[in-house]
Amino acid sequence: AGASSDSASESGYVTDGKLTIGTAEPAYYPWVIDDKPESGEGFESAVAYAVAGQLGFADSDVVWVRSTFDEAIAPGPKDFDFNLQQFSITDERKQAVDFSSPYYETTQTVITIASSPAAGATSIADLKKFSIGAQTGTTSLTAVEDVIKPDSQAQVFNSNDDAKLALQNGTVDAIVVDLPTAFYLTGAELDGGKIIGQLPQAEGTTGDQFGLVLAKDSPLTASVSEAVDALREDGTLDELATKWLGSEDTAPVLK
Amino acid sequence: MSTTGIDARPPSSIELDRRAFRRQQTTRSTLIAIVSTVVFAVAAWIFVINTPGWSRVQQTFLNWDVAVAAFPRVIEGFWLNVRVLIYSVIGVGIVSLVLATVRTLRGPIWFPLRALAAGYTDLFRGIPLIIVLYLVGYGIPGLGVFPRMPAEFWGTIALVTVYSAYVSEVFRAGIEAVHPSQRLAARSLGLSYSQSMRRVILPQAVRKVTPALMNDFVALQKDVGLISVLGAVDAVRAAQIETAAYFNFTPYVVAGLLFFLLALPMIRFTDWYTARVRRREQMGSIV
Amino acid sequence: MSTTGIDARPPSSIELDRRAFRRQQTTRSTLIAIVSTVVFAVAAWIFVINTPGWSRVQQTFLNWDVAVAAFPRVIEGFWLNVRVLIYSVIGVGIVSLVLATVRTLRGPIWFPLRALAAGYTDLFRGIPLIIVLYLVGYGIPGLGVFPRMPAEFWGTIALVTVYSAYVSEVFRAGIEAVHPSQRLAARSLGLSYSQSMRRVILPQAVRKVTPALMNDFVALQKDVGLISVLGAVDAVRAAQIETAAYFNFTPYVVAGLLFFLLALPMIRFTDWYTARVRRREQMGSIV
Amino acid sequence: MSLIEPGSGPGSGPGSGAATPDAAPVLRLVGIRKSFEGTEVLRGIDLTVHRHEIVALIGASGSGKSTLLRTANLLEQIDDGQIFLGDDDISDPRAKADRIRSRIGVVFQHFNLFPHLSVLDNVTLASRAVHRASRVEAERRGLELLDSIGLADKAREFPDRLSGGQQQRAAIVRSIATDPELLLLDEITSALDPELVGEVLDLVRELGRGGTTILMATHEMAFARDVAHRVVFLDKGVVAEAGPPAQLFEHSENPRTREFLARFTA
Amino acid sequence: MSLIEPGSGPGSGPGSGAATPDAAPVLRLVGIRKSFEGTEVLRGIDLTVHRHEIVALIGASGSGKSTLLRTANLLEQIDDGQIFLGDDDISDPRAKADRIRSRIGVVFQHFNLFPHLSVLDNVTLASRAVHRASRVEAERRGLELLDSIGLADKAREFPDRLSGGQQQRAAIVRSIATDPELLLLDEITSALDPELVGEVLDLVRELGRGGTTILMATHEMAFARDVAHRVVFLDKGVVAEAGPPAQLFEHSENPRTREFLARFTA
Ligand SMILES: Nc1ncnc2c1ncn2[C@@H]1O[C@H](COP(=O)(O)OP(=O)(O)OP(=O)(O)O)[C@@H](O)[C@H]1O
Ligand SMILES: Nc1ncnc2c1ncn2[C@@H]1O[C@H](COP(=O)(O)OP(=O)(O)OP(=O)(O)O)[C@@H](O)[C@H]1O
Ligand SMILES: [Mg+2]
Ligand SMILES: [Mg+2]
Repeated sequence: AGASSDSASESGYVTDGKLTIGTAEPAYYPWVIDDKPESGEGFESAVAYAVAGQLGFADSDVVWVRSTFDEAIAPGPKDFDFNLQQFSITDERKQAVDFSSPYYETTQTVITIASSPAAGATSIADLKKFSIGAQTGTTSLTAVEDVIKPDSQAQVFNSNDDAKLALQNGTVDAIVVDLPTAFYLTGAELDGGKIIGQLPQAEGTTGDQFGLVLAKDSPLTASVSEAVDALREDGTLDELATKWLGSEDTAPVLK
Repeated sequence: MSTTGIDARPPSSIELDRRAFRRQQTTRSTLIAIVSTVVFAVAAWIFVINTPGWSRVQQTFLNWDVAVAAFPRVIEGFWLNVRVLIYSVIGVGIVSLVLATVRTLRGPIWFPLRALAAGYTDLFRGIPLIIVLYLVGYGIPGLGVFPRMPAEFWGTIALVTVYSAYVSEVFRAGIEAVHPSQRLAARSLGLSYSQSMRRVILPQAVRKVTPALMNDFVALQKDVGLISVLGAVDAVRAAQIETAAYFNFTPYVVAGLLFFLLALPMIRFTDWYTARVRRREQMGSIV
Repeated sequence: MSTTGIDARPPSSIELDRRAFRRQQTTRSTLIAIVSTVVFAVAAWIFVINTPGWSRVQQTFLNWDVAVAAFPRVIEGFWLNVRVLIYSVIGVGIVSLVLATVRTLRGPIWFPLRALAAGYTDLFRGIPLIIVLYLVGYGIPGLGVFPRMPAEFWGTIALVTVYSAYVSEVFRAGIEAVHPSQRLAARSLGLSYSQSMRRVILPQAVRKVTPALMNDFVALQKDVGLISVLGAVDAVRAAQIETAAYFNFTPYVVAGLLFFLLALPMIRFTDWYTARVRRREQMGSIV
Repeated sequence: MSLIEPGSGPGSGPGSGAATPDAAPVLRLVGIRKSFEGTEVLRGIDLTVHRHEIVALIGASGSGKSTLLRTANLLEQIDDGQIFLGDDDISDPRAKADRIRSRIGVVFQHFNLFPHLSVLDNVTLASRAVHRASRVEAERRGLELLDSIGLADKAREFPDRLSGGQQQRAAIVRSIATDPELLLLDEITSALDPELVGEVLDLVRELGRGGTTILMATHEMAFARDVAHRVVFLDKGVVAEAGPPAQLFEHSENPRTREFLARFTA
Repeated sequence: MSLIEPGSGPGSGPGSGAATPDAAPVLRLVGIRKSFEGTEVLRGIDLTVHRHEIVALIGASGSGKSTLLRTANLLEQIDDGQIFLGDDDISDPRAKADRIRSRIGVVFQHFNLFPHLSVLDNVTLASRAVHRASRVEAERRGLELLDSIGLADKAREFPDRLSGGQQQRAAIVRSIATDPELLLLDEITSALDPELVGEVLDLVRELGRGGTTILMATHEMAFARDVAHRVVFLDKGVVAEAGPPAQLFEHSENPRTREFLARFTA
């Protein structure tokens, strides 16, 4: 499915002959290593290049742009062909943007630091009395409110960065992030970082599925989804997940 | 329709004719205004509201169902804003008065305090509130010397820090705006510097700066919405959460209207008061 | 040390004695100020700087290495703030003048426009900028009627929207602050309403409101930092990114200082100008 | 101070003496009534000013002098009565107020000059904006006028560089720059230093000699007596007495007039 | 207006006539010099005011009258010379300025009363704050004083409800409420409507009769002539002439005095 021969408007690509991929500013480990998506290092970066390959683009035809989380999933024209920064696929979001089929499935995970009073919590009931933070607009926040249902209002931050700072400086006792981020934050970023456990799925739902975000009704949605499906079927996605995200079942699921 | 004078003599026929003409003119003006408004509304309807884009706008920004759904959360957040506002006003009042007082201290021994107060005022008039919020809200708790406090506490501290600088500057300007002859008159009566300050200058200064203070109050009312960046779920954050849930921007409009309704009485009052002060000044009794 | 008069006659011995005494007093005052400052500094050192908490503060907020590392990114972001500021100032100037002009239009036919302008001014004086930012920055692109624009573009639009309301209100207040007898004098010369507006009232109004305009400019300078919430990598967001990378708040301090340095000349100029206007008024030539 | 040349006023009789009552009326007020918030300030005023005449309006503070002058200039809407300027009923709402005002010159007590314009621009503004005179022509005439009152060297200065007396003289000259048919002066000296009063009154005297028709409210009794052809004493919104100065000041039989004048001869 | 009772002034000679030069000097200025930004405004002034004496300071605008009064009250620091109040050299920087000022009453042209205080509070402020009188005592005396000038019914009003003349009278009464040794008046009538000037000058006249020592700058020549015991003519920062009013106003041989006075007799 080479795009080079089509005109921009017909091809649906932002720039004719190029594949423009959006990600976060900054993008974090383990999704993107060193905030350099061009390197192909990191799970999402690698997935992006794999999808590009499936679509018939050479690595050199990939152009990276940056956007915030909110910006990328708000309705409106986009400056990327697709965007990936751990967007969970939800029905509400589907009204605003298109999603490819999922490239990764994860769960929401509660983490804390050793000095926090929440460090000893072992169940959802234990967590209720603590101040819990999450990033605004994410399924992490939904998980806090629907699964943990803390006694006090959840604290909601513009970004995981702010949530992490709040955890470090003690304004919140624990934060909820997706599992790979949880591994990364507790392993590399937080002094005394500690995973309390994964949150169970709310009834009747699957785990959080990450999808590539495309503009609403993008002509590319079908072909991008096909590409992701192909990668899933040939085992590439699992391979990349194992390589960059490690094994994910080490954290206990909270009851 | 009758004379307004005390002795209600009937107006002359010429005057009656003039009044009839003026009434007719007024009626004409009113008619023109109505017609113009209708024409304008129709034009707006044809060129804006009736377009497909408008229904999209309406759907996105003015969706009644979303407004109803978002309202409980937004109003709950708004209540937090109001509480923060109240504490901030109290804090700003105290800190700015202390600052202003320190700046009026005379005598060389107070020099370092004066300089410190002046420097503080300068600094925080120049730094954006959002930076102070980040510094105070994320930085200070990180020092580990204070017990754990909720985000809105640190937000209040940041607001008080910044607004005290503005307000103490307003007080200072007010002190300088009191006519120098008032100070001279007070000193001529034998009042000391601090007596004339306390009993003559400050009371007048406070009146003079009332409009400016009210303006600052309105600004504070709105900046209270910034505490959301610290993680506090105030009206703005609540609206954001609801917006993310529905992909519909009506919750922001709801929050905006709540802030607007909170600010409106103060804005009206400020305008009225400012106009009154100005009218008095323009009457200009000069003795 | 000599008389300041034109005929430089030598001062009397009494005067020389008085001057010696005053000089001595000045010296004493200076000494007291120095001693007081030193004492104060030492006390501060002992009670604040010398504590273990302080080194923590220093480490967290005033870390030179982090400042150096963060500087390139922050200054690049700051340059975006400056560009947004410039465009915003131009936009606010145009929109607010149009609004103020519309509000001075007379005649019933303009009623809907006047009402619209007045409503606009009221509304956006009451809604927090951050809400307008979210609405404009995330909502309007979602309508799908505008081509894709960068976040800073929408940020500029939001700033212009809100600040035009303030500034047009300032203009209106300025027009009303021109003494009514100026309007009477102009009308008595036979100038029409619009002629006296243009040639007599507006020029004076603009001067009267200069201090208020400058204040609004300073406020705008700082609110430009809020475009960061839209995702534009300005100085604030750059600082945020760097802070997250180091878990050190020095980048915010760097950004804050940049804003402070940008605002300081304007603050100083505003203070100076306001004082000058006040001094002139207090001289009070009344004819 | 050089004389205002004859011809600069609307009439040109040089040094014409007291105007005779049978000269053409310039301003005619008939039964003027005016209330503010239920208080009747003018209670049926009849007053005529003839061509080349100087009429002084005297009366206690609050008697309605300023209000009367403002109604004559249509700055205040009357409640009843009629105002004629020449033959035109200018109190008719159909009359063009701007056109009429440009036929009347006015000087108030305060704030007369426009502070943002040079003295010359002040003087020439009306000619240029209202009468569409060219800038060159307007400035030529403006400089001539300023020269006649010894202010030619201040033409490019801004008003706040002038003394109060100079400002008031410039304001008077501005008001006559467009050859108005009538000049209304409202206590033009009462905000001045006593020393500066003389020069302003001298200018009014000159104008009168030059034939300008003037209606002025004043507290300067000596000046009213010396210069006015007729004095009108306003008391609580009615004309209590009117006549030549000699009669009012020396032989008035009206007890209110005498009481009022007594206050000025302490 | 009822008379200020003898005894309300510091001296008590009721209706004492012109003070004799050999009475005790209350204020003595010796060789006062004062410059503003390089311009010498006072160029060596010698002037003595004796007990119970009223001295009028006349002179053109800018001649330095106000500056002189301000230096006498230590509101302006002099560049040379000496000022004695009674026997104390008050120009000595070691003197306590606040203490000294409380011995001198001052009234300016403008802005005298404190607009945020009632008339009574204005009058009693100094007694209460400086002299530590009890409120009851201060108010009793304040009401007495206000009554003596017919303003007792305005005691609880705020100054902006009073006419200009009433305000100035209240200001004068305020300045004598603490029995100052000397009263300085700086053109206290020049911002007033001409009609209101009389009542203020009447009060000054009463005070003089009551024995208050007064140094006043004024433009009211008639008043200076009638009431002052001595007139001092200031010209460009020096005392050009001084003497009894009759001498200055009628028989002055100083050409500058005559020129100045000529301006007031137009
Ligand atoms: N715009 C106004 N609104 C209400 N009352 C007014 C207004 N203008 C004048 N008055 C009242 O009308 C009365 C007459 O005022 P006016 O200024 O005409 O008197 P005047 O004779 O000019 O007095 P003065 O000698 O003090 O100038 C006064 O009682 C005044 O308070
Ligand atoms: N604070 C000051 N700074 C600079 N110049 C001053 C100051 N005060 C007064 N002067 C100047 O000193 C001169 C004398 O002023 P002063 O007010 O004493 O005159 P005056 O005789 O009271 O005049 P008037 O009759 O107008 O009140 C004037 O030229 C004035 O401009
Ligand atoms: Mg008047
Ligand atoms: Mg003076």
